[in-house]
Amino acid sequence: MPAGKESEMRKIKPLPAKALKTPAGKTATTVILTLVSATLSTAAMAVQRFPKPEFESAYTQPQTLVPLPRGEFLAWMDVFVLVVSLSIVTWLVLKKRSRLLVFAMSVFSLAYFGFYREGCVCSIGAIQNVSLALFDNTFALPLSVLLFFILPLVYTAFFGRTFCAAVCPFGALQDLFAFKPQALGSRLNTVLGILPYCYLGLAVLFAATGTDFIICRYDPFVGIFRFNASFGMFIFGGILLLSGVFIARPYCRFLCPYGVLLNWTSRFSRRHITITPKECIQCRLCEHSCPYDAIEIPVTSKSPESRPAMVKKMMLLTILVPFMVLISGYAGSRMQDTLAGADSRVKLAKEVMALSVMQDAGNSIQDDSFEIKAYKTSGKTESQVYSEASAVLKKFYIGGWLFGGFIGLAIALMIGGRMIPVYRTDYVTNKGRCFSCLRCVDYCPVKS
Amino acid sequence: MPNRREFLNTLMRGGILAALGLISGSVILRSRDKNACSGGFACSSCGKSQSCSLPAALAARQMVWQLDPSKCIQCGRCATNCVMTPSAVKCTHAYAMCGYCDLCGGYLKPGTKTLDTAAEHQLCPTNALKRKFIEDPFFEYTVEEELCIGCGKCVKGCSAFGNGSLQLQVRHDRCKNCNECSIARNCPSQAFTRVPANKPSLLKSFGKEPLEDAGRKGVRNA
Amino acid sequence: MKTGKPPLNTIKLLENISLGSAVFAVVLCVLIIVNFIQVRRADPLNSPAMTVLVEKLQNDPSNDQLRQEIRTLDLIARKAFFTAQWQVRTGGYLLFISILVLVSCIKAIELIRSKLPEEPAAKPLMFWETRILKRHWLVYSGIALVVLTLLLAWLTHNDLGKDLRNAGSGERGAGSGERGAGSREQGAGSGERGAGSGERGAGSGEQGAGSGNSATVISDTAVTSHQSPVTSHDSATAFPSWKEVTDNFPSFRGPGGIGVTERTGIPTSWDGKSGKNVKWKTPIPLPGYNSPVIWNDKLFLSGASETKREVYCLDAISGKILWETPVQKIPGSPSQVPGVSKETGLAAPTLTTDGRWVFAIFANGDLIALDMDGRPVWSKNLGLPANHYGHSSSLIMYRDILIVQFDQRNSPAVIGLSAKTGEQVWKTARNVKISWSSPSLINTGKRMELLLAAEPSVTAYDPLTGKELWSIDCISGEVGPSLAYGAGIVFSVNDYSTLSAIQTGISPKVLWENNEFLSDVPSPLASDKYLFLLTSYGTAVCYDALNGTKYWEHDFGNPVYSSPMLAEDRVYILDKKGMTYIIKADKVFSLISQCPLGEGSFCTPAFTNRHIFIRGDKNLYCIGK
Amino acid sequence: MKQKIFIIAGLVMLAGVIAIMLADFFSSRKADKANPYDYKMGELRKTDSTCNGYIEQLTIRPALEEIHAVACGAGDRIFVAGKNGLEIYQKDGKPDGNFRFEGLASCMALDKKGRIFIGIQDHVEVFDQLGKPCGKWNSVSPESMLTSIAVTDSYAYVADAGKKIVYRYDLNGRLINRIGEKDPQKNVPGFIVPSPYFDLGIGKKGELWVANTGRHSLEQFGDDGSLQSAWGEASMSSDGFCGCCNPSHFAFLSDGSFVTSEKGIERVKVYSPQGKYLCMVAPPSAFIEGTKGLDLAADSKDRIIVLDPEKKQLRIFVKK
Repeated sequence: MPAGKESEMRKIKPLPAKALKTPAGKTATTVILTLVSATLSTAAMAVQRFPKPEFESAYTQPQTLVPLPRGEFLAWMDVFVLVVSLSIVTWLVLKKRSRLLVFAMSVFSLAYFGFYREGCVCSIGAIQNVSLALFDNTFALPLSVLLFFILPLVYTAFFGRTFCAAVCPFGALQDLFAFKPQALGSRLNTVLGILPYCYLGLAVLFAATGTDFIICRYDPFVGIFRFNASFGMFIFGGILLLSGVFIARPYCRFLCPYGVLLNWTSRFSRRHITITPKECIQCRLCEHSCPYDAIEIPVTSKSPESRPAMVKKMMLLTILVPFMVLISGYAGSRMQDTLAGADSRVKLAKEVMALSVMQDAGNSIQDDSFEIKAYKTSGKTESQVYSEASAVLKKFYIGGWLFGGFIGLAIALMIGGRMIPVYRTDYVTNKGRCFSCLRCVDYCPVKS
Repeated sequence: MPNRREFLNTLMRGGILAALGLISGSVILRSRDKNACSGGFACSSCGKSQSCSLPAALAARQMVWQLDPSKCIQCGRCATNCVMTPSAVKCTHAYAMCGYCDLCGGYLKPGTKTLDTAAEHQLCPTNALKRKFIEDPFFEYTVEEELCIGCGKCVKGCSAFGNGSLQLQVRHDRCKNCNECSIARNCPSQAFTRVPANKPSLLKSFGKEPLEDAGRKGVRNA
Repeated sequence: MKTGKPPLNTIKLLENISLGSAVFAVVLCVLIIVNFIQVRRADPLNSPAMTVLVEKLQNDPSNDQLRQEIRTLDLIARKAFFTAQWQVRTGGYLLFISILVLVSCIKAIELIRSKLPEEPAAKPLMFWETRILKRHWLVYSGIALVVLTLLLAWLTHNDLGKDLRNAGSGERGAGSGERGAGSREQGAGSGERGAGSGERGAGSGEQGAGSGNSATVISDTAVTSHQSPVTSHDSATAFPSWKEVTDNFPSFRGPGGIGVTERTGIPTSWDGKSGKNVKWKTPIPLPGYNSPVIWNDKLFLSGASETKREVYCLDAISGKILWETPVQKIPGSPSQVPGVSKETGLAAPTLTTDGRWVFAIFANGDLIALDMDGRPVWSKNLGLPANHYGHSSSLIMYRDILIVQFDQRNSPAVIGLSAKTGEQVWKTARNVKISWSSPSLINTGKRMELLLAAEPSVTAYDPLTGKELWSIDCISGEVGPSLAYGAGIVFSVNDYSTLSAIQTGISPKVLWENNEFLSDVPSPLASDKYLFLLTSYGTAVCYDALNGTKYWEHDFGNPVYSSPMLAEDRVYILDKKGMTYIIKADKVFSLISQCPLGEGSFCTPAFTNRHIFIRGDKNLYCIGK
Repeated sequence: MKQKIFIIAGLVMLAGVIAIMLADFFSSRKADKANPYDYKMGELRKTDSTCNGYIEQLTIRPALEEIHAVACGAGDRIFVAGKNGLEIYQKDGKPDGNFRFEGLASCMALDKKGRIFIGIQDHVEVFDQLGKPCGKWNSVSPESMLTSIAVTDSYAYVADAGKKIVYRYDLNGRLINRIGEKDPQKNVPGFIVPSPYFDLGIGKKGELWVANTGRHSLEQFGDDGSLQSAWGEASMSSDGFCGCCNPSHFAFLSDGSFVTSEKGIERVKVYSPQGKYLCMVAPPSAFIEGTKGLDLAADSKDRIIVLDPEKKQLRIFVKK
């Protein structure tokens, strides 16, 4: 190949201005256009193998241009913004104790992480990336995604759920819509409180088996952030926001899988927000201020249940825990087929099996599904498909046990938590459930 | 009593932090993607890009979604399953592969007798593929990206009857790079893969046709 | 914190604005949804009207008006598509703005109105009560969750894993022991696979070597896109697809045992005496009334005398006997010679094969499996059949299962054996008298059914499990003829009984009956439209398959024991003297030709493309060029 | 009371959201499987089965890793060449020898003496029947991509899809002239070869025929490069050549009839010496969709040997 020609082919040529028009106009700077054939030197060689027609007119062949994705440094900028906003919010929550400023920060986060960064990758979704990376070491997890997962948890371990207060765009958006929050009552709170555990368990199960990222699939607000999504996604987000008018932050409280992790981390946090900076004057003003039912009332009376009875119950529970875990684990493992049915490899195996039964019976299939067509051109053998699917199925069997066991354990621990004797004189926030939104602080007449 | 509670709290907090450290450590050290590492962002200086064993997570490689045209069967789901409307997947023309045919299988409806740009002859539902006369008997075909909805009709025609120079590709200026690509989930042939952001294109090109091409399609089985 | 009176006017204004924007937002939502539904219902880019017009134009290319119409429609469609998109996008932005206004107004009102909350009414703080309540609710919901999960699991449980394992192992034809591991090894290279199948010893000789060495030649493959090279090439131990089965002639009366073959180019004239159109003729060492079966270019027969039993393999191209394997030293084989009639003989049941192994059964209950090179793979004795004429039911195979109809006097049964090992996979007891008919496998469109006939019933079984699917009492006597199947109807007949047409399906029922002509030995034969019945004294009758209307009858004059065969819309009838009558499979009787064999025959001919194989009393003939 | 209504409304919506999620996740969504923009190629691949004049008689499965070229030699022996080697079969499909060489053979021809001319990418190598090399011709250009070769008593014609030209060599590899260059004076339109399929062959009377695929025609040339005659038209139906550029390969029967193969709609057909469509040899349904490069050969008994590179088979068709 003549040297001159090669250098000509490797020339990088900017795209005409028209093509640079992007919907938001913002990526224009980040779009670096390269010549495809130049990036793949083997391809450039290959092109030479079969030359283009020899044109007699002055026609020159245009070069195929592909836009480059968003620059990698921007991912680091996101991490930087995350750290900074986490720090600021933590400072606002713990030191400034200003609801208004926290609200302002939440608007900023909504604008940056929500509308500018369009909600991806978020800390909630990063759960799945991390669990997939843990179980599949061919899956490359960028450090920035890992940091998105880790950093809010680390902050929470020390300062409570300040991430939820004003950094997470989901929380910020729902917070805006909490117009008429209603107290849900203990029963509903308790029962609905189990949902996030199920969601987390399923999300990890499906991510670890490489089946699906259900958190992202059912991400309610990402469509709103992008002004572009499927119709179903909009409806989904819209309904959730509407329900959020009465049930404040429904996603955060009753769905968010990351919330489960934050909840447990926050319970052991070092410095959590307190309603009053000093002594509680028992004015009871904050009692109904929390839209999230996260304020605990003082308990000075004694439990009506006698102490020996409680101890007995506690011991019974301790004995029962393994059984509960086993029973729900068994239930989970029985769901193996249903759960694995969501996996594309299992779906394909099912289709192939149906096809081969039909073919063995001598029926010719008129119209193959696209999956079958793709399978036929892929060169995979039937048994390869089956063994792949049974490997997945096996994973789901183990995963089903773990998932069920996890739910059982979570419920057992929740029951256990309701048995620990309590004595407190002040109004305090529930360290697990409190989003550090500072509404209660606003109501507290005691100022520092 | 408060001291004991405080101690337990610290213990648990330490446990949680240790668990987090363990998770991140294992994720960083275990995820090695040698493919993603070749000649990349962090590896370009070391000179042994292929054999590099630096954990991919440390190389901070962003991964983006791309469609592998050699696996694509043009089912049309790119047009309907993308979270974006119109889809972020669009037809890209690898000019170097194009035969500049008069009778273009990607442009014209099958069975068309007169080869012209009349609406009734066009395969593209949105008129996004443009035909321009160059010289007898060559025609240039270009994709107008604004109009393309990524349905892959022209791609199917071109790969069946022509050289396959029209190919579907994720356009990264439109792609939101969702954590999980909605098209990938619905792709029947697993043609969607994560590729390193510094090599975001998987356009296929000539040379494997026809002599080195046997491996591409493979032999179909029962 | 505001002190004093809140600015009422501002609040009023803000309230009005928020109300207005809320209404606006709702209206926009409705509009967008309507637009969406509209686009979804009628995609402007895919209007059927357009398709119709273009099709019209293709038929009438000179119609310029039509051309113009299409272009206009096309323009409108594209405009509509992009307008709809524009509308949705603009609507979305407007919706966003209105909601933004709404939210900011409400927040502003909140801010202005914010005041100290009222002190809540003093009500008893029931901490412990709620706590206990919570605990109970947790327990209830936990139990509910587990119950729900289990319920769902049982409702949706489908044994997918087992199915996959079965499917995987079925394909490889591997036994139960190596199932899991075996299917996972499949990814290994073909060389290793070739070696593996060689070790396994079964079906390996030819095909295993073929994959290792230079080439495998398979002749007589029909033009087919279904057949994949890999199934027959690489995985030497996989059972053949049904397509491959129907491409061969693996059992008595062809694939499925219903007397129909899809082979083409079948000769219509020959003369065995003069040798006209006879490719070759080979004497068969031992006598037997079993008919030839063929896989690719190998043809299998058996023969028996009172002391010896042998299986023969012939090269279908040259007629050379490739191997003959004596069947001996079978554990449990009775020393006594079974009492058989002359017309049944000691080797009446026809063999069956699946290209990997060939199976033969003899009148004394000896059952043997041989590989393609004649090496025994397994053998067993099923016990001396209590059968006064001699056992004559032929073998048939489905997937990996060898099916034996064992209708004898003591505990009659149908048995499914693993083709690979001979182990019993299933056994279903039959409440029937002794029979001499052979099993048939039919595809009803929904499933494969194994059909057996014996007094008192025609019964269908699932060939994979042996489960009885249906049974109809419609036959009696010493049943000799097997069944016919065509147009979704099963036909059964026996002498001194009746001819019944049974509609298959969800609830099989007898469509029509007739007892004018009945058969003692030859099986009936059905095409898509007609039923051909041949009596053992040599009269052929044609009925309408659906309603039993008799179209014609014709007496050929000589007794017939062989079953008629349908090939290329012709019926081949071979009488006991060796004369083959070829008639059109039509509602008008039309004799195409009659061709003598030169010797008598009791057997049913076998077919490949362009060839017929007929076993005479002494010789096997290959008819064709 | 009001509070209760709010709570219930909120809860109902929340339940709705969860129900939507579950329903969406566990439903198989059959409707999604239809493609509104489907380009239905199945219709085009359907052919009238009554015009099938041939039946597949024999299938040979060569052991070569890839196969690309087939030719018939003396005694109707079948030669197949591909990646790094060549195999020989008797007419009934029995193996009859093989040898190995380096490279990817793309085309092959035999001369009267039984010498085997193999086009390997950009040059021709000559072997005797036992595989002994007896010549390696110089490459014309590194851009060359030899796709067909045909040999007469005194000349070898080589089609180069890379340079879109036909070369005439003597049998010792000396280039004599180029055929088919665009020449308006001589009325030669020039070859349009949009894809790397470019076949040529020697007709009954020893005349040279070249497939001008981009024009969907077969053109006959004199040794001086003059265009003698041409036939062929583009059509999706079975009487013409489909797609952008076909026929991809062709061969001659003993009466001078053409056997052609196409890609796009994979089919093998027979045309009369005058270019009139006669019958189908193998319909599209006989091939795996997307098969390209069906090389053809015909033996003295007019059996048609189709090289199927996807199935890796030599498929021999005979007249019904």
